[in-house]
Amino acid sequence: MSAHVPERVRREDERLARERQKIARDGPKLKGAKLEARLERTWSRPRGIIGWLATVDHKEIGRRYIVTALLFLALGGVLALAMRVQLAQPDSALISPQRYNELFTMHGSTMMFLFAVPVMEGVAVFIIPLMLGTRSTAFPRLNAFSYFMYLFGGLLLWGAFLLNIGPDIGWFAYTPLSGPQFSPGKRADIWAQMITFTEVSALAAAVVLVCTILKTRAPGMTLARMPLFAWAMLVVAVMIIFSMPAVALASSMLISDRLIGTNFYNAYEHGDALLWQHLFWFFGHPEVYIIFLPATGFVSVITETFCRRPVFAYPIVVLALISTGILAFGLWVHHMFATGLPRVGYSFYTSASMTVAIPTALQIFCWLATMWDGRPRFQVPMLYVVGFIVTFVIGGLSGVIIASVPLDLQLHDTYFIVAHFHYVLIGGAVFPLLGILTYWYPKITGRMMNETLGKIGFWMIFLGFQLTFFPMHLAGLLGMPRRVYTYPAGVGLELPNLLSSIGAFVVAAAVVLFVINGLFSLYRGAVAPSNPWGASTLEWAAASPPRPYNFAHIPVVESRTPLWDAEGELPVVTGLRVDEKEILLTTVVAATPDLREPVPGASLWPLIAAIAVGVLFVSSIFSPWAVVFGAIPAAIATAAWFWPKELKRHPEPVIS
Amino acid sequence: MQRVEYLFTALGASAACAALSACNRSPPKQQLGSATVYQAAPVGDHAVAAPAASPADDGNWVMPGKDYAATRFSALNQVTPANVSKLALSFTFSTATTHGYEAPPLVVKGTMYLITPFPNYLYALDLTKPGAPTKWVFKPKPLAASQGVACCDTVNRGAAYDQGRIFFNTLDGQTIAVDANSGQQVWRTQLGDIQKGETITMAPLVAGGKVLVGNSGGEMGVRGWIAALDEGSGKLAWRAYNTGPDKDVLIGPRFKPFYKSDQGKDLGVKTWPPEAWKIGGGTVWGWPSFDPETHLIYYGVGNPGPWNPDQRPGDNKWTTGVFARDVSTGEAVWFYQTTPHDLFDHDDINEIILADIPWKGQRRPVLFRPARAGFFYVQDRRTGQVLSAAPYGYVNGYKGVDLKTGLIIPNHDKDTKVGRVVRDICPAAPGLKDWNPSAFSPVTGLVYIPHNNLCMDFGAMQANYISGTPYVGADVKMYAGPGGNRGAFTAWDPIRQRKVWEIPEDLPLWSPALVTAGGVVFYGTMDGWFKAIDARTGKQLWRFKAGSGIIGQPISYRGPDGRQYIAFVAGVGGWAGAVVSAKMDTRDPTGALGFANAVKDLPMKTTAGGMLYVFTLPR
Amino acid sequence: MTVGGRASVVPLALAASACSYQHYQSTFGNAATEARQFNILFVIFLVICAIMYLAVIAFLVASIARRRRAGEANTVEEGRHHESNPLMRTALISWGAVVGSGLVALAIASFIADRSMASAAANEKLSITVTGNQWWWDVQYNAGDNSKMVRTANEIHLPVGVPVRIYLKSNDVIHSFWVPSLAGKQDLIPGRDTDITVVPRKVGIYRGQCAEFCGAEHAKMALVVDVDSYRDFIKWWQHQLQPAPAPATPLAKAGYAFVTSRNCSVCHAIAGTPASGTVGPDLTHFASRRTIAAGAMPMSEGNLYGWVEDPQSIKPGSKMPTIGLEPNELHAVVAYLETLK
Amino acid sequence: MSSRCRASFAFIAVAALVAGACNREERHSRAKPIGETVPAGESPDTIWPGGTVPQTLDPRAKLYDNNAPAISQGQQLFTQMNCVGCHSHGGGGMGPALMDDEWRYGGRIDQIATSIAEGRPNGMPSWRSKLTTDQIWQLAAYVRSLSGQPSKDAVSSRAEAMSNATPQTLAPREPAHTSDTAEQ
Repeated sequence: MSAHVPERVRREDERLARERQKIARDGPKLKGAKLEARLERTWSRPRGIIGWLATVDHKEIGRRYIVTALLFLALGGVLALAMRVQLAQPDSALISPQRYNELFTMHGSTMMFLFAVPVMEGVAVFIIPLMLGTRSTAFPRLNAFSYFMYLFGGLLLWGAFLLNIGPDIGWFAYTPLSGPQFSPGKRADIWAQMITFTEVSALAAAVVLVCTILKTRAPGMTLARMPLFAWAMLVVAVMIIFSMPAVALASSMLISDRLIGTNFYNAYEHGDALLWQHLFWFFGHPEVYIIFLPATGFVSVITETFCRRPVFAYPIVVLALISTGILAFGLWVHHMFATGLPRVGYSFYTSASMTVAIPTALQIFCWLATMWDGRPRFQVPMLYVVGFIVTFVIGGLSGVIIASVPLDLQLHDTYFIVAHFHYVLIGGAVFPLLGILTYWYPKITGRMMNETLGKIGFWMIFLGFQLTFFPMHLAGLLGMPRRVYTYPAGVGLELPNLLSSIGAFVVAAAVVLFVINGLFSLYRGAVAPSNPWGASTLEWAAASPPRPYNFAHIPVVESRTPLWDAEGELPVVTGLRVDEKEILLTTVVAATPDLREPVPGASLWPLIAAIAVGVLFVSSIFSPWAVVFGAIPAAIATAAWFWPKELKRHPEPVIS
Repeated sequence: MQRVEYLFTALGASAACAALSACNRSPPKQQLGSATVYQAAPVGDHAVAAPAASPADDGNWVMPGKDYAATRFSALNQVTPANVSKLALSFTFSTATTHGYEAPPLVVKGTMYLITPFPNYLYALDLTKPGAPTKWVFKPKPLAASQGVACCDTVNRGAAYDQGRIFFNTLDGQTIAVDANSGQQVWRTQLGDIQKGETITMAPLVAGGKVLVGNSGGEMGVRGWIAALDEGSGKLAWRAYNTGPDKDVLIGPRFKPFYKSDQGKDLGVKTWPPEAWKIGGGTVWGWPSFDPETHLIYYGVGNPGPWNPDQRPGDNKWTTGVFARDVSTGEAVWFYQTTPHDLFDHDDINEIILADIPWKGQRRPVLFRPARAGFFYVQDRRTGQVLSAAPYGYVNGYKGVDLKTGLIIPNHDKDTKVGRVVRDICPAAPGLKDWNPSAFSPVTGLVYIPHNNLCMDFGAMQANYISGTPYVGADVKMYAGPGGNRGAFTAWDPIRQRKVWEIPEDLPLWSPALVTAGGVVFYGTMDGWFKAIDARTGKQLWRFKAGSGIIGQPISYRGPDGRQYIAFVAGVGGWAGAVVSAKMDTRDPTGALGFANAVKDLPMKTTAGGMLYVFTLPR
Repeated sequence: MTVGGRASVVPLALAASACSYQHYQSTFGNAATEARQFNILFVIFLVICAIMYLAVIAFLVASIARRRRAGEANTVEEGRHHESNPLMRTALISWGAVVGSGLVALAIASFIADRSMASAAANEKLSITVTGNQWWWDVQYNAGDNSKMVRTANEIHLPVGVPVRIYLKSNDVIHSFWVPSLAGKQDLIPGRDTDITVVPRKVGIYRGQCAEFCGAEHAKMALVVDVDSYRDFIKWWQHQLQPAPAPATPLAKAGYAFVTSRNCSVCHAIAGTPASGTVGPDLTHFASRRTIAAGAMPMSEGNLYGWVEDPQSIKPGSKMPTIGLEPNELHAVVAYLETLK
Repeated sequence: MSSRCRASFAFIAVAALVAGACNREERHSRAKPIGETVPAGESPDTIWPGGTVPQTLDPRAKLYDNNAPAISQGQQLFTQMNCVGCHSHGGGGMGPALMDDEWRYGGRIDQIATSIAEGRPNGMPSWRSKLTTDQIWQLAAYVRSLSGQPSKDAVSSRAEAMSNATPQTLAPREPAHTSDTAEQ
């Protein structure tokens, strides 16, 4: 470049170069305890309650997500027990129909929107940065905002339930029952607004996960070397981004129908009741895969570690994840086989619903092949994987049965379907979740969970589950529809319902046992080394529980199982600043180091923005003007959140 | 497209709409109030009134239709297009009532009789003295509760004079005969029962020694009938129902309907779901005519109940059709059903003008019917055969009338359905022309039709029957039809079935027409303009602003001093004017069974009233 | 366990818990072509899925119980975690093929069953219109001659062997018409017309229930289907066409006076009397029905007393109000209702 | 009835604390105690000879005033009992308009309930023998919502029918008016 460099620019470059020398960086000059002390001071959050509210540390937000979700799991479980007590015997008048309708609506909504999706996001937000070898997620403040929106959504729903204005229209809220004429008052609006809260939170978390997985992987961790759990969360995040807007649109249209009298779902004014069902299930079916795919990630992680070898046929499993993600968007009409749509159209959805079983079948084969080819050690997480396989495959096969139109016309909206989706959701997602919580418990808390308590808990929940939900297949075949607060005697439904009710209490006991084990181990559990299970992925290279900065130096990855292949010390790359929070961005496919990215510090603005948006959402239930006036504080809060700080330093190209 | 025009007219900016000529799709925007001539008035051979039914004019006005042929033609010719602009007010009289005044004043040998809407006072004014002082007032005192079952304003369509007595009906279903000189009641017969939702609003027809009276209440699930009372004693001679078994409908051996679809046994039961004919409507509240020559009466039958067609599958015989019966025995001679299984509340009670027309070289006795469904029927009055039927305004609810089978051809994408609103049905429920009768001039051979131009959205729903309460089962919203004008006054050539000229009017035309031998046509508008029009050219000659909207029948009579007088009573109301007379709130577009949406601006253009105006030429 | 075998096992269990109105509400009822097609297809799916399941479990048990000497497994301890057993590669491909072909077979079986069900009921001889209301079924038998149409509620009589097409409409929210022993369910959606075709094969009583959540009393919106012989069906139809018999005893006359002049007549219709409300079920032949309040209770005098006296305690939230009848009024009304055979 | 649903909350200990909180959406389905009548009907808007007698609002009014299920049930009864035929959707027709602020016999909920139960001279039918007091009060609650008296949170924005008057949730609120028009 022979162009004459102007004097002023050259002098500026020299000044910057001198300045650059003064920055403290990790590397040969600064390592060991001195480095870790400096990093600790830079990365730990401010003290006190302000710090607690303003933290953007992905580990703290992840922990909060998991604890809040498990709390909602417990609350939803209590509602399930109340429903099972009511259904234990025929013609029972223990709970009034109005109350029972509120119970099953809250049970469904809590489990689907306030437990299943958030707990998966919580675990991912905690583990993914550690598994990818970086110090923080991308957009950490958006991550904090996502948690608060989820929390406020849960408080809105449960607050309304306790104030006796909880929804009573089912977790799916079909119009015109949820419309302005047949759902008086504000019950349905509160449900619809809870959807808006949780959907905004899920979208925010999805954006955080996608950017973290694609841009902040450790150098050398190409897409082909990325752990399967990271692949699963990437597919899930993309699915969230494509499916949530459908339900956002549907619930906003429902609120506008109920608040200002628009006619979206009013058949008289050429609206259509089925518009709701199409939009809702276009989101609904991907939603259940959003809950299931992270669980496949958990199973892959557990199987790899406890069979002491990588999962068999890694590319097949990755392709299976991606194809499941895509196919999930093509089969929502199988929820609507009884609404009188053209029969030929239905047959496309029958074949699509059957095709989506193939990728999952291949994944199951790969896990079994891993067990066949390795030496499986049946500690608690591996037991949950075995429980998952035994249970989920029954649910998958009953799913294939109801994919056929003639069969679904008999089985749709009966307890056969209740059995099916509990098999695939509890069997398919909750069992792996319990396994992964036991597996990552030492990483999150630094203590090991008790093994014997774990085993007892597993067998209780496994057998309790079969006792609860298998009889429901028979109840469905014997003609018991869903969402009925009672059933007549003498139709043959007494025995299956009684068994289900007993089983429900066994499952409840098992969950209580798991919680006791979790709390007990916090203080009495054996202290966990950084890699208690001898696993292969990077999160086990960090301390248990990890320091605020996760890794002293950013590790370099050369294979799919870095910890198993690195003799002695992990190769590392150095040069990140120590005096400022900074992470290394790598290119999407090859994960070659690309940029140093300053990480936004802790701030109260995400919380304030969440409160402003929350006030906007809740008040817009009561008056359309709230949307106008509520937008002002929300705009101010988000503007302040993104207000550009004067850049004391600027990102420089990577030197080495 | 109508919605935009409706909004403009609703704001009362009719001038703005006239300027925006692009805002309609039919022929270029006519200037409101001025006539558009389509072709020259017919010359030479044309229709004449049935001779027996239309005797020479004696200057009196003894029945609403002027004569049995219902021509509403006055043979007086002192008032001509040349001097009509010099008409001056002779005297006025307030009837002290504020509901819709649809009746004509009657004039018999120097006395004028006025029958008012509820509470149905009967006034007698002495025309021989200046200012026409009141001779006597007869107060029938009908039940106040009857106002609760009168669907479309507590109106009365007129009285009738015969052999020294005045016959009229009261809202609570009584027919009363009063001595014309003394005002004393002669006899009174109770015919209707308000607990079943029955009222009587029609003008009785006195013919063949019988007083013919029918009931109203098609919207209340009433079973329709026409009854004949003996003129002298008031005793019931016969009563013919319009639904039910043949013996109730007085169908016997003489009954020979022209078309196959009307032939069959007990069709009044077979074409209804079980029990539905008992609450099936088919009321008679319009204009019967009488042909002394054949001794037959002709009358139209109202709409089937409820408005929701899905609740009464089948042809719903004998509703929305025309009956011909022998006046003395009531035996049915023929019947023609205009709209089988009526979908849009198109009662077929409009006036039936008896005329003779030149047909293939000889005279054929026919009847003219500008029907509510929008077609001008010319039918042979001996057999009911439809000779011709052509739309006299914009119609999209039907495609035409098949002359071979006599059946109206429906337009199936306007079929109403429970659970979904059907939009843009023209004509609307009140039809292309409602009850307000047209006038026929044997001099010009034209029929002068005051009608409206409204379309509607119709949403059917399941109707629940509780006797004494409305049994409708539909939500309706009406609005201006194509062209943006909500009414029109049309001169129609009944032989060539073509418009001669037409005057578009801003508001729907709800007033009957009067035509005089002098070649002048009179009608009133709903915002109170009483207009005189040249019968040949349609040019407006003179107009007078009355105190309230005009829906009453104008008449022309020869006063004791031999001069020609023109008289009418201005009092807005009826179904179209209920927005004013019932003090409705026009923020609800479905008010008054949908009419509120079409005349939101009426309360600003007129107030309620009940004032008689009499004009004559100055000396 | 063949279809027949299983079908006979279950009714024995039902018969054991028999009470007066015990009805047969199970998909094993096999009382119509559609139900039989369902059972055959269900067994095919069950067998193929069971085989697939056993294959998975066998593979699982094999990999759990597998014993190998040290050094032979491809694990990290043995330093061979980057290798994998070549046998597994072929097993994966064959597993994919087996699963794929199994699913294709099931899909084809499903299409065939779907098509044959549609054709079996192509030429229906009888047409019924069922209108769903919040928490009861309004049934109307359509007839060529309109005066032969019959209106009843919560009970459908069908002639055995005759294909019947049931048109489904709704006056308020979405319901779902489902009689498990006869055929699959079909939703009743306001503003949209759906229909279902059934060819009953076996005479008997079959109970159905609303299968789409429709509000407070969704659980007590049931109906009974009576499949009769053709002769009985025609006799039933003729009887339904008769208006209600005039009351004979003085108590029944008092009941008639109350029912036709008080609260009952604004909602219910009784042919031949002034009561013609369409909001509630038609009561012309109420006493000949098997259940009260859309299948909530079997028809008996005790239940009738309980229902007329205080419906809100039996079906809370139902549109039928508790009128607060004086004892003499209650006896009169029940006496009159029992004459409506 | 209400005691049993509070018992049903026993399973959720936390909820029991707040059971009676929000009456706006509680579904009361009260039976009619034998002998109970709609208020006797003396109109508060009248002349009391010898000094004003203090008027107390019927205690049952608060169960229906701002109760969403009662207003929704009233809306359905308003159509099914054919009130729409005469009063349309508040605009009037055969019967007087109910959405304006002019009342012949008083716009308070107990006055409306009396008009429904006893009927009125110029054609308003008497429903005392046809509807239970519970239903009459529900109808009165809905009629009040036509003129914008209850709170916006308790009324429904539209029915599953043809769109008619502006939604009640957007119309301005109106106080209850006395009998203030010329006609009776």
